[in-house]
Formats: sequence, C-alpha cells, structure tokens
Amino acid sequence: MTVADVLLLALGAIAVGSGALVVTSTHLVRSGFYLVVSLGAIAGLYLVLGAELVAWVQVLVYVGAVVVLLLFAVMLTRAPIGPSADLDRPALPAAVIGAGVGLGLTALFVDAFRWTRFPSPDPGTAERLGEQIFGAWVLPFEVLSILLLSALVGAIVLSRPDIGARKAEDA
Amino acid sequence: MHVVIPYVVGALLFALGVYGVLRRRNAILVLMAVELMLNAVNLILVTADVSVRAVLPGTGGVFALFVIVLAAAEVGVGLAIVLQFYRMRRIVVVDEVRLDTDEERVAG
Amino acid sequence: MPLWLDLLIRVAAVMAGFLVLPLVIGQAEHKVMAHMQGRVGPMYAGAFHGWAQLIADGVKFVQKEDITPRDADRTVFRLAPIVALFPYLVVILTIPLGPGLVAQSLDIGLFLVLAVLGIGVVAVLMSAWASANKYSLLGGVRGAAQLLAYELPLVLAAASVAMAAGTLSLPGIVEAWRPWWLIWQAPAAFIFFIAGLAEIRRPPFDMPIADSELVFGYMTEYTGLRFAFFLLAEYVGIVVIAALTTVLFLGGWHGPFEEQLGWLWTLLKIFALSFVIIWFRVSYPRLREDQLQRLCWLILVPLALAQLVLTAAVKSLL
Amino acid sequence: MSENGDRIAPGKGLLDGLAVTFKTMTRRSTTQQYPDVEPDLPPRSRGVIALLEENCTVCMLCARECPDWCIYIDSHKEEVVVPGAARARQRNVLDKFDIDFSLCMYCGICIEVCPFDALHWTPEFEYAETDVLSLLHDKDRLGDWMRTVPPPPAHDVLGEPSKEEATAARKAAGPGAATAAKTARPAGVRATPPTSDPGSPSAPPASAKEPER
Repeated sequence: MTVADVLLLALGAIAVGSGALVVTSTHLVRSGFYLVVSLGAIAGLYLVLGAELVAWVQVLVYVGAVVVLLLFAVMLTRAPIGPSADLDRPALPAAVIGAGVGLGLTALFVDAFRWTRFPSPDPGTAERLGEQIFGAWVLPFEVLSILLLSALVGAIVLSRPDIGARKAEDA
Repeated sequence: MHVVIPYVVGALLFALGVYGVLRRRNAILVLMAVELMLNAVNLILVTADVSVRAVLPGTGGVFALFVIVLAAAEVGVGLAIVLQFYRMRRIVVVDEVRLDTDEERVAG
Repeated sequence: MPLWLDLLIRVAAVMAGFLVLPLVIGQAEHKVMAHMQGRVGPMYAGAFHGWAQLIADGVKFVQKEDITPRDADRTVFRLAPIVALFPYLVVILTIPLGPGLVAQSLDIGLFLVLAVLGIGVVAVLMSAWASANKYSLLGGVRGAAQLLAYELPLVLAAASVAMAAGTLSLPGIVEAWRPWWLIWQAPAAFIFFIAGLAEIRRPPFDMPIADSELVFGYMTEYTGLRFAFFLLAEYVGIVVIAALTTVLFLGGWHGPFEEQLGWLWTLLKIFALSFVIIWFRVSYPRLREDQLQRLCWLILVPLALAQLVLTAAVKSLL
Repeated sequence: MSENGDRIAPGKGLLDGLAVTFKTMTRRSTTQQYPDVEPDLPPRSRGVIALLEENCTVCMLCARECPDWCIYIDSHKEEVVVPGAARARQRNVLDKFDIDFSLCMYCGICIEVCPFDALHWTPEFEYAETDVLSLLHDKDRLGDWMRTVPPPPAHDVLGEPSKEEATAARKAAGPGAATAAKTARPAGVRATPPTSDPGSPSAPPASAKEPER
C-alpha cells in the first residue's frame, strides 16, 4: 500500500458512498449536493491518476455547470425541504439489476488486474493532451464542436416558448 | 499504484447509476444517475491510461474529455426537454408521461 | 529547509494573506465609499480614523446569536458559508506575488483557478435553497444564472491571454507578459474584469442580493459568524479578482526593480484594481436582471470571441 | 441617457458617473462630529419648550390649541389686596404646567398662541430619557429651560418693519411724513446697518444672531 493507494481508496470510498446517497436519498435537492461530492471525489481520483487537466475540466464542467444546471432545474420544478414520498419505484428489480451489473463488472476488473502494481504516471499532461487532441483526434474534436453547437441550438429552441409557439401555428 | 481500486470504484459507480436510472421516477434524478454512469466510464477511461499500454499515450484522457463534453451537451438538451415538459404538464415524473398523441395535440 | 517547514511557511503566508488582505480592502471600502459620498466613514474604533472598525465588526459577529431557521435544511444551511469561502482559499494558493514568490506553482494553474472559482455557484445554491425562504431562493436562482452566464466570458478572456503567453501557468503568463500587451489584450482585460465583478456579485452586478427587493438574497437568513463568512468571501473575492486581473493582464510583478520589489508592484496593482471595484460600487446603480444577461450574452461573449480571433491572428503573425 | 433625440458618445454617462464620485472623494466632507463637536444649529431651532412662569396667566390657550393635548395645566384663584383699591382683585396662580414631550410633535402652536410670551423655543435637544415617563416635564423643569433660550435673532435687514416700529416712526416724524417714511425706509436700510437706523430703535445687538448654548 502506497500513499497513492490510500488516496485512491479514500477518494473511491467517498465517491461511491456519496454516489449511493445520490440514488437513494429521498431529499430531492440533497441528492444533487451529494452528486457534487461524488464528482469532486472523482476529480480527486483523476488527480491521483495523473490526469490533471481532466480533473480540472471535471470540476469546471461538472461541478461548475452540469450539477448547477441540474439543481437549477430541480429548483425550477419543485424543491421541497425534507423527504419527498413519491420519488422512487419499487426497489427490488432495480436493485437486482444494479447489483448484477456491479458484481459482474467488479468481478471482470478484479479478474483482469488482480493486485498488480503499475508505475504512477508523471503529472503535468496539459501539453501532451493538447498534442493528442489537435493531432490524432482532431476530427472527432471538430465533430464534437458541431454536436455542441447543435445541442446549444436545440436547447434554445426547446426552452424558448415563443419559437415553439410560432412553429405550432404554422403546422 | 494498484489500478484495481479505481476500476472497482468505476464499476460500483456504474452499478449505482444503473440502479438509479431504474429506480428513480423524477426525470431530473434520472439525469443525475446518468451522470454517475458517465463519470464511471470516464474514471475507467482515465485509469486505463495508467494500466493499458496504448499506441497513443493519454488517449484515455482525451476520451474522458470528449465524454465530459458530450455529457454537458446531453444535460443541456435533457434539461431543456424536462423543463419544457414541466411547463406543459406541471409534472417531472417519468412514469406519468402519456405517450398517446391525442393528448399531445390538446396540450401542445 | 525541511519539507514540512517549507510547507508550514507557505500555508502560514497564504492564511495571513487570506485574512489580512480582505480586512484591508474592507476598511478601504468603508473609507473610500464614505468619502465618495461626502461622509467620513468609521472614525471611532481604534482611535485613528476607525482603522479597527472591521476587527470590532468581527467581534460583534462572533457575539451574535447563530440562528438556523426552523424549516431550514440544517446541514446544508450550515455548510454553505464554508463552501463559499473555500474556493477563494485555493485560488490564493496559486497567485504569484513576485518572481518565484508563489505558494504553489502549477503547470495548469489558470485552469485550476477557473475551475475552482466555479464551485462558488454551489455555495450560492446551497444557501439559497436550504434557507427555506422565498427571497433566498429567488436570489439564489438569480445568482446561479448570473454566475453560469458570466463564467463564459471569464474563461474566454483568460483563454485569450493564455493563448498569447502560450502557457497555462500563472507565473509563466506573467513572465511572458510584455507592456504592449496592455493594448493588445485590453478588451480581454476589460471583459475579464467585468465578468469577474459579476462572478463575485459586486455592485453593479449584485442582483442576487439586491437588498431593496430581495432583503439580502441568499444571505437573508444568515446571522453571526456564518454571515461574516459570506462577507469575508465577498472581500476575498475582490482580492482574488483584482489579483487575477493583475497577474493575467497587468503584468503582475513587472515594474522598476522587479527583482527586489516585484511583490510590491503586484500588491500595488491589486490595491489599485480593488479601488476601482469599490469605485464602481459607489458610482453605478444595479443592473436589472435582463440587462445583466443581455450585457453578458450580447456584448461580453461576442467581444471575448473577437478578442480570441485577434489574439490568434497576432500570435500567428509574430 | 441617449434614448431620446441627441445622442451622446457611448459610455460618456458611465465616465461622468465615475468622475462625480471621484470629485466628491477629493473634497472635504461636511460631516459634523456631533458628540465631540457641538452642532451648529440654525436660529429658531426647535429643541425643547421653555416656560417663563411669571408671564403665564393661565389663559389655557396653549392647552386648548395643542393638537396632541400634551399640555396639562392646573391653577387656582387667589385674592390680591391692592392698597387703595376698593375691592381685592382676583388673580390666577399656576399650580401645574406639564408638557409631555413623548406626545409633543414640536408644531410650536402653543408658542404661537401664547399672548404673553410665556412659552419659548430653545435649541436644547439633549433631553432623551431611558424612561418614557421622564419625558413629562413639570413647570420647574420647563422653567429651568429658560436659561437656554437664546436672545431673539436680529430682524431681517431686508424685511418690512414691524407694525409697532412703523407706528413709532410715524409718530416721531410727525403727521404728514407718514407715507414718505413708509416708502423710504427699505431703501435706507439697505445702505446702513439696522442698529444705526433711526427707524428701528429697538433692534437687538448683532451678536444675538448666534444662539447661546
């Protein structure tokens, strides 16, 4: 057990624990806050794994934007303080499928990697990652930017009632 | 470092995401569970960078970045749909979404 | 020097800066604002022109009753001020004062700074929702919308200067800085400063805490020390935004005798920018919510994109 | 700013705003450091009401006119034997004269209506109490305020002379000169200070402008 291992274990425990709270909490908004903790812990895992840039992008995009959008949506729809009764379906089928997936994947990974050690990667990968993205992966990158643009337009069209209404009148 | 730890963490997070998607009735909570699954995949991609010898080093990180961008787009459009739906029906419960088109015409 | 001593000194220095600079800025705000309004401001605490006013305020805040509303979500409510304060502490770690004078030099420091500043939104939403108060919720939703929107021009403007310097490290950007960048990067500096003002919710961008209509926005229900934490976060925010603008756009420690007096130049520039922030507060009325979003999406974001194009063009010409 | 008609350069309003606040900052502030420095009160400041007891005839006008009914007066009649007179005269003696300053709204009507100048404004204002009942000032306390009443301010040099003064001047000048004196005086006053003006013999000294403290 090295320092990195202890960090991985601790952060992993936080990530999984708060992730479990995300999907089981009966407090609507609180599960959003647990998601923040979980994603933050995953960012910490990225740091330990030497993917510094990915970690900060994770914080910037997920914690700073995605979760805030989710919380925003929760608060715009309904956000009672305290538990809500009607959040869940019966637990059993979901639990069975979830446990199956979890056990299966875990068994797969444990079987594949056992308790082997790998050398820690050297940190500071912003340059390397940049060369990768704009070298080998430049086409997917451009495709992604088009996807982002279309998602932007789509979100605006969906959320602007005036645009939708005009379409409905035309049809 | 023992890479099996982040791998197992990723597997467990993915399982939790699956459980959440199947269990939750609130559309926004379903989206949160989907985020958990995406993050599990990201974690596994980044861990693969350390453990799997690839032709291009750092490919897992690049893929993780791509997935993060995809997730941002997905959440943007998904929440737009959910909010639009809430504006029309005042509910965000996925079980109660009526799929018959007659009602759609009345409400829309 | 052993590692732990080095670490201890760095942490102590950052904590000192974290606690002293906001007090200085806060006192300056009291006095500058007073004189700009034809008053004299605090005069009694500490005998000489009320220099100890903020210390007295601190003592007062500690003595106040710590109230949590009955319907509030207690844990979230109590955590929110700490979450609000935490990102700024991390940011201060990475700000270089002089050549080699930085608590933690990082290869991608700029990225860390921008990412961590984004966490502040979560604190706003936490305090807003957990207060069980409709004014708080309104203020929080406004605040979240504002912070999300202004994050975009902030990041774009920072990207412009990072592109110009060819590095993401904050000391690296200062080293690459040349005086003519003041003109080349002027629009980016302007955008960054304005968006930064909006990020720390300072007037004229204080719509989320608009006290004449929302009581005090998401801080309405807070009392005593927790409220003081929010106030401290606001003043640390001024320091952080002024310091980041200094480091990114005004050349940080560059100035005469920069080898010896670099830290002084940085501090001077930070204080000058803080003065401008206070000056704006006194001079301008609050922007309405729609004007606020319009300014961001119709002026700042296109300007920032144009600046990116300009930066790329000049960079490729050189 | 520039919505209607003439367009100003964009951003000029923003710069003007900054200039205004900056200019104000460089100027000295006019703040009065009140508890340390006594405030410079204007003449006829309405602080508290003083009672000159010997002028009071218990006519009750003040108590009746008071909109808040905050003046309480009690009195009894007394026989005064005047030597040489056929019968003893009756006189009102003041027993109680209270003003409740927790009710008073400082309208000054009581002072205006008093026919014998028994009530006066004084600029003294530091009589706050921790108990609201202590704001009821009795006649001794009201009488005590008399020492803080400033001498009346000098007449406005440009104002019309009072009726009494005008009559006195007319009498002094003799019949026939009445109209001349009335029209000529304001012009003469502008040239000379009021004390040397023969038309106003009762003008107070110049120092009376400053309220005494």
